[in-house]
Amino acid sequence: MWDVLRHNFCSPLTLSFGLGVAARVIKSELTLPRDMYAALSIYLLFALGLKGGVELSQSSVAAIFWPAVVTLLLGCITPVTSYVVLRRLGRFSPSDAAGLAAHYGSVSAVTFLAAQQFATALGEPLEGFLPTLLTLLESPGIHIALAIGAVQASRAGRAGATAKDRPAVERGEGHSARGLKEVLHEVLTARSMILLVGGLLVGAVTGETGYEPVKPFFEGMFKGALTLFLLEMGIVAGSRLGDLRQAGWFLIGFGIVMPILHGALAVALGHWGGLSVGGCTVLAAMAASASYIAAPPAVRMTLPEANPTYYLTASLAITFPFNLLAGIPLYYQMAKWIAG
Amino acid sequence: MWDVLRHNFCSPLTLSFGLGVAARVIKSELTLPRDMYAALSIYLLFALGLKGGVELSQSSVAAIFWPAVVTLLLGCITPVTSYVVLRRLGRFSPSDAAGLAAHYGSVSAVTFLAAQQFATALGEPLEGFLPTLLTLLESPGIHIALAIGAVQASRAGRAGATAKDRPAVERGEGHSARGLKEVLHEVLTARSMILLVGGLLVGAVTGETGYEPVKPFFEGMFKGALTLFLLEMGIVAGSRLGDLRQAGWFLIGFGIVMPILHGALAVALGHWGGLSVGGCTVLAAMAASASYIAAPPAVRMTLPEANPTYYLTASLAITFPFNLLAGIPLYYQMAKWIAG
Amino acid sequence: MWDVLRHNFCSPLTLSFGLGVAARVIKSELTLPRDMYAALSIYLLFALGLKGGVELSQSSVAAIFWPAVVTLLLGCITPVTSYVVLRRLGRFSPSDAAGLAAHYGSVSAVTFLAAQQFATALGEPLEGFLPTLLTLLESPGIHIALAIGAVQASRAGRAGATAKDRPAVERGEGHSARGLKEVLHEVLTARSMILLVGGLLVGAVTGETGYEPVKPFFEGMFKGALTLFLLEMGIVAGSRLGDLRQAGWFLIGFGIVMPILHGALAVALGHWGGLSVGGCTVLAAMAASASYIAAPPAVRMTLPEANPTYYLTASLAITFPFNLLAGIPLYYQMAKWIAG
Amino acid sequence: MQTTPLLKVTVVAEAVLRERLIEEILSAGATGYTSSAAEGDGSRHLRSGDLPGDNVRLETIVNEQAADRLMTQLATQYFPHFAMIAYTTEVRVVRGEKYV
Amino acid sequence: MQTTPLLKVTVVAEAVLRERLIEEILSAGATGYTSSAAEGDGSRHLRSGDLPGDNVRLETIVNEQAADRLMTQLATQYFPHFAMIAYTTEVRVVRGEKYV
Amino acid sequence: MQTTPLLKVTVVAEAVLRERLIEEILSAGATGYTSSAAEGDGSRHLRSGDLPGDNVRLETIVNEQAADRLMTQLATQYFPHFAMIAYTTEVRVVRGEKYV
Ligand SMILES: Nc1ncnc2c1ncn2[C@@H]1O[C@H](COP(=O)(O)O)[C@@H](O)[C@H]1O
Ligand SMILES: Nc1ncnc2c1ncn2[C@@H]1O[C@H](COP(=O)(O)O)[C@@H](O)[C@H]1O
Ligand SMILES: Nc1ncnc2c1ncn2[C@@H]1O[C@H](COP(=O)(O)O)[C@@H](O)[C@H]1O
Ligand code: NA
Ligand code: NA
Ligand code: NA
Repeated sequence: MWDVLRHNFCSPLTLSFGLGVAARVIKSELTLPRDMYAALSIYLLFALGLKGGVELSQSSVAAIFWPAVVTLLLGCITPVTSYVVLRRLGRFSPSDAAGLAAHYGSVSAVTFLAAQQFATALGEPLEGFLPTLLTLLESPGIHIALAIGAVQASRAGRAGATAKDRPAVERGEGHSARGLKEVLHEVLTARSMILLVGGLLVGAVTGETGYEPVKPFFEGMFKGALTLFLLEMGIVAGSRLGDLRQAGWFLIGFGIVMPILHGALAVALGHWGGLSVGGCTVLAAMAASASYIAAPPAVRMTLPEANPTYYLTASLAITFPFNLLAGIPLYYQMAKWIAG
Repeated sequence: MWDVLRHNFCSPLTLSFGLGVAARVIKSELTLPRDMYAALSIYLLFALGLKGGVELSQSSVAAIFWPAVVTLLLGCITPVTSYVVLRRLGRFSPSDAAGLAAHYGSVSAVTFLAAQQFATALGEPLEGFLPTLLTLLESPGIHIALAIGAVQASRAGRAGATAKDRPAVERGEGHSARGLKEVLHEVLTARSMILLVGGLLVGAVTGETGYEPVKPFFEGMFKGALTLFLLEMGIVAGSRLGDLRQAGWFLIGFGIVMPILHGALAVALGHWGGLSVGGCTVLAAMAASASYIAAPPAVRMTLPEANPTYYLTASLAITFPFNLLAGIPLYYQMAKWIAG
Repeated sequence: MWDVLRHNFCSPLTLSFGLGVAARVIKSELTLPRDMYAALSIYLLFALGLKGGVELSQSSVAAIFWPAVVTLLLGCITPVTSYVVLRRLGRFSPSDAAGLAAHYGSVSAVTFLAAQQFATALGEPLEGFLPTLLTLLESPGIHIALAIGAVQASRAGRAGATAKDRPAVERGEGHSARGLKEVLHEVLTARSMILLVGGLLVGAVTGETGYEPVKPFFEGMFKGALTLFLLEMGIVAGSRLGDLRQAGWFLIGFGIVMPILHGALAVALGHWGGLSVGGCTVLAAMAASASYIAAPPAVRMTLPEANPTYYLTASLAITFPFNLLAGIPLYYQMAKWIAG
Repeated sequence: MQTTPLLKVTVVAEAVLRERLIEEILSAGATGYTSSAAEGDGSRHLRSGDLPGDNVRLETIVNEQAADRLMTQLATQYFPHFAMIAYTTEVRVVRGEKYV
Repeated sequence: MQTTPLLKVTVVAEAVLRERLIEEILSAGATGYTSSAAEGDGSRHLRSGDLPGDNVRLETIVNEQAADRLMTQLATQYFPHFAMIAYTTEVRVVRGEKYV
Repeated sequence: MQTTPLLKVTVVAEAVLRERLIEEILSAGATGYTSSAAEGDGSRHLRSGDLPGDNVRLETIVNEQAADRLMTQLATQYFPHFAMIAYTTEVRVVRGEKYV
């Protein structure tokens, strides 16, 4: 375990993330230019999809069926568990709880990538359809959490809450009433979704032969680009450290314990669904991760009463680094333990 | 033929273009950041020039002479045929016809690249000086078309047209009278021209030895970068689909038939000039293609009366995808037929 | 010597720089998009640090000690010699002299890289800790020169100069009094410093094994990216050519002779400190170079009276191209001569 | 030079609202708008999206009634929940008839 | 604080016109200008260049006569053919003498 | 729509001053600011930083006293040495109480 942890700590990915955090802490103005950040994320998502598609074209439907079911199940369970814990134990408002639950019910592609790199570095074989599972896990959690938020807050509204507490969706105003439908469209057509799903399709159709000439670009450069991306993620996470106080102890604990629980559940379900040790590790990392690309704008638009400081700080400054540093190795141990 | 077509359809280039179009059609907000698009095009043009220069340094002047003559000939013929067809058959105004002719008389570098990749993938050897021909074909067509537009519209003006129909060039106003001269300078010093010609020179001087250490960057990454570029081109083309109605059936037909005619002419002339099957294919793709980087700003500035919807839609949403999907394989068949 | 010079002239780096200058001279609008320039410089600095760190992890402290001392010595000497020459011989104002001295006392990372590529291309082995020396040389010169400027101008102030001639630091105003402290923090936390030092640390911790998977990105692409960067540097230098007249003959001479003197001194000290021929060449290029990334904003903020045209033109349009074309080969000859 | 006095409404808001605000602008009766990127900080210190600090600046030139409609809509529907600022400036527009 | 009342002329136009418009601004008598990137939509729904939506926003602070010259030139030479909007705003400028 | 008359102070300056000017804005009493990128040219023809032409545009909506404090500070501390322009515009702000 310690060996695995040390190896993980000394990878360029983790170190670059740490460098980014450190740069913020010493108040450096270092930051990746906006378009470079966007370019890197476009590249990473498309490359991830592309490779996933090429590998998917070699998988049988039978092999994917149960893992896909299990993944969708996780997409339905994790937002609910998150919401309940945040409301009951954390005493968060319905909006805040739903906003956070949307993040924890969805998935962080970079956590997926870190888990993939981690497993590969340890020589664990990975199922070729894992990127497909990633796309399945991205949106259901967001919609379930937002729906819960809408319903709960409307109940609260009927029970006498002021207008400010009710989500826009429920106030029957022209532009807001379309909230959920709009969000559904937006999440499904979001940049990240199109790049991932589109990459999968392109990869699946073009296959090994078509992939060969673009492989040096999309595969050879991948880890280096990911390293630079993690530098920027460290910078962004570092700039949120100051918000940890505002987030409070409960949220810090939630951002660490909830991923462990979701990770454990995913390892169990993944094992039951027939995934390998590496596959279980990656699935657990997905379930344990909190979205910070797809979820924030969706939540901001649909549940504007939810405090963004909570969900941005929790996913970026707590759960992401936790998973990167300790979570992924932990899920790996769990997966090995359950498999053997 | 079907095999070639299918192979072409399943290449990552074509599929990425299709993905871009699809993303627009389902109204995704996906788009490459502006600077990433610019960075990719700078990279592609400079890499194309560089490699062309290295190969040029190994070509003899004798080998290039007739192909160059043939290319310049095409640069003089294609804007005229386009103009005449658009005026006579299409009943377009002189400005609109000249504006479109400037686009079809010039060349699209990405179409060139797609044809190059296509021929290489089929194992056809290509002349090293093809990128040199590309630079020869870029500007003459634009100038000829703009000159025709100026002259014709001035005639129309003298024949009693209203001021709005006359091109600025002819209205004798301070800033506009310089129109053509300015445009000549602008086209020759345009980003794409400098990068292509500059790359050619750098490549020719530095040669194989100098090229070796930068080859992984400029050659290894080329196809991958082109794939991402085509994704963005698909997005831009997709956002022009709605303008197809405004463009009308004649223009749609023109955008498909004219390239075939120009392509056939180029195959014949290229064969006569001594080009290989691959070389003829690429020359035909160049002649058949319509510029959408160099021509639009030149036309917009010199012939502001020309409706940009016509020329942008025709080159981007009709001719480019036609060439990418069907045109290039067709020119290849023609080249094989004439060669054999 | 001529062979080395010719080889240097025909490298893609030098030629790309020349292309950039030429593009400006013929008034092309070609320029790299801002974010692409920033992205390239982030990549280059981080990659340089990373590789340096990996190599540093294999160097002994003993091997670095004297070279480090020698480097810091150069960092203290070069700003003073520059200042004295500019004041005494050039009759520059204290502020202008100090501003220029800050640039010549610091170092240009791209000149370092060009020297490194030059030596590698000639097969000269290089010490792994050279990037470490680069970071040591970056900041002392800036602070020494700015301190000299502050002190000198305050003296001038007491001797009856008008407020406009005195540096802000000395006027005791709230925001300016913090000048030097602010600048110290800024230089140490500047983008370039964090990337270099951070890269060194990441590389040193991760070592060969961690570096392996990101090597294709950070090492394979390095020279190509540097080529594009030099294209932009040529464009920027070219746009400063018009300011050469304003700079005057003295400054042109200074921008050539001072680097030669500093280079010679560095060769001597480097040889004495135990550096190889390649190491001496690179150290000389560093000492001879003038900063144009770290120094300009620091000088602008602390010595606003110093005319930016002087220091930007001298470092970018005189000293950088001189070093690139002739300086580096010259320092190499000196190093060979002193070694043999 | 003959110009028309009109109002310019400027809105600086979280970038996530861009599309919605453009809809509001057009449905208030504007014939066009200009948008650009901005950063900023205010009383709420909060921003959304994947990168912090992201704002959008929207400007539209309209007559007084459209300005009023737009500002009212913003004040009631957006101000309570989102980080934003909105104000009008008097401008004199060339060919102002176009924008009424 | 002593300030000078001047006019700010704002022009938002197709990016392809940038260099020409800067020339017009300077030849109308302005001592400087500020330019930034913008996007937008208006009555013409048309844009040029390789990417759609590209506009440029130019602002210059000038006295009334220069503003009038500039606006007249824009109205006659550019408005008929190009997508653009132009308007003036009254501003009070620090050290305004510089810009007259 | 009830609006409050306030002043908008616009500063366009060398980008290197960005952080310092934001400090000045806040210490003059502003509750917020909006910043965006700009290019430009003026009497000084000089710019700093690694790329030429870099400017920053800062805008803040404040009451008259804060505007005066800010402009005075700019005029005395920055104008002598740096390339910049500063001016005020009268605006009417939604929920203007926030910014006073
Ligand atoms: N006083 C102000 N002057 C200029 N812009 C402001 C001001 N206050 C807020 N803003 C802008 O409006 C956005 C949202 O402000 P707020 O709703 O106060 O958090 C900020 O990010 C700024 O861009
Ligand atoms: N009413 C308006 N308010 C603000 N900007 C406008 C307006 N109308 C047009 N514009 C800007 O001017 C450009 C050209 O407009 P037009 O000539 O009407 O197509 C648009 O792309 C917008 O950036
Ligand atoms: N008359 C003007 N109108 C608009 N912006 C100006 C004007 N003069 C200067 N500027 C802006 O202020 C910056 C500095 O000007 P200056 O201090 O005159 O060199 C320039 O880069 C422009 O962005
Ligand atoms: Na999750
Ligand atoms: Na053509
Ligand atoms: Na130096």
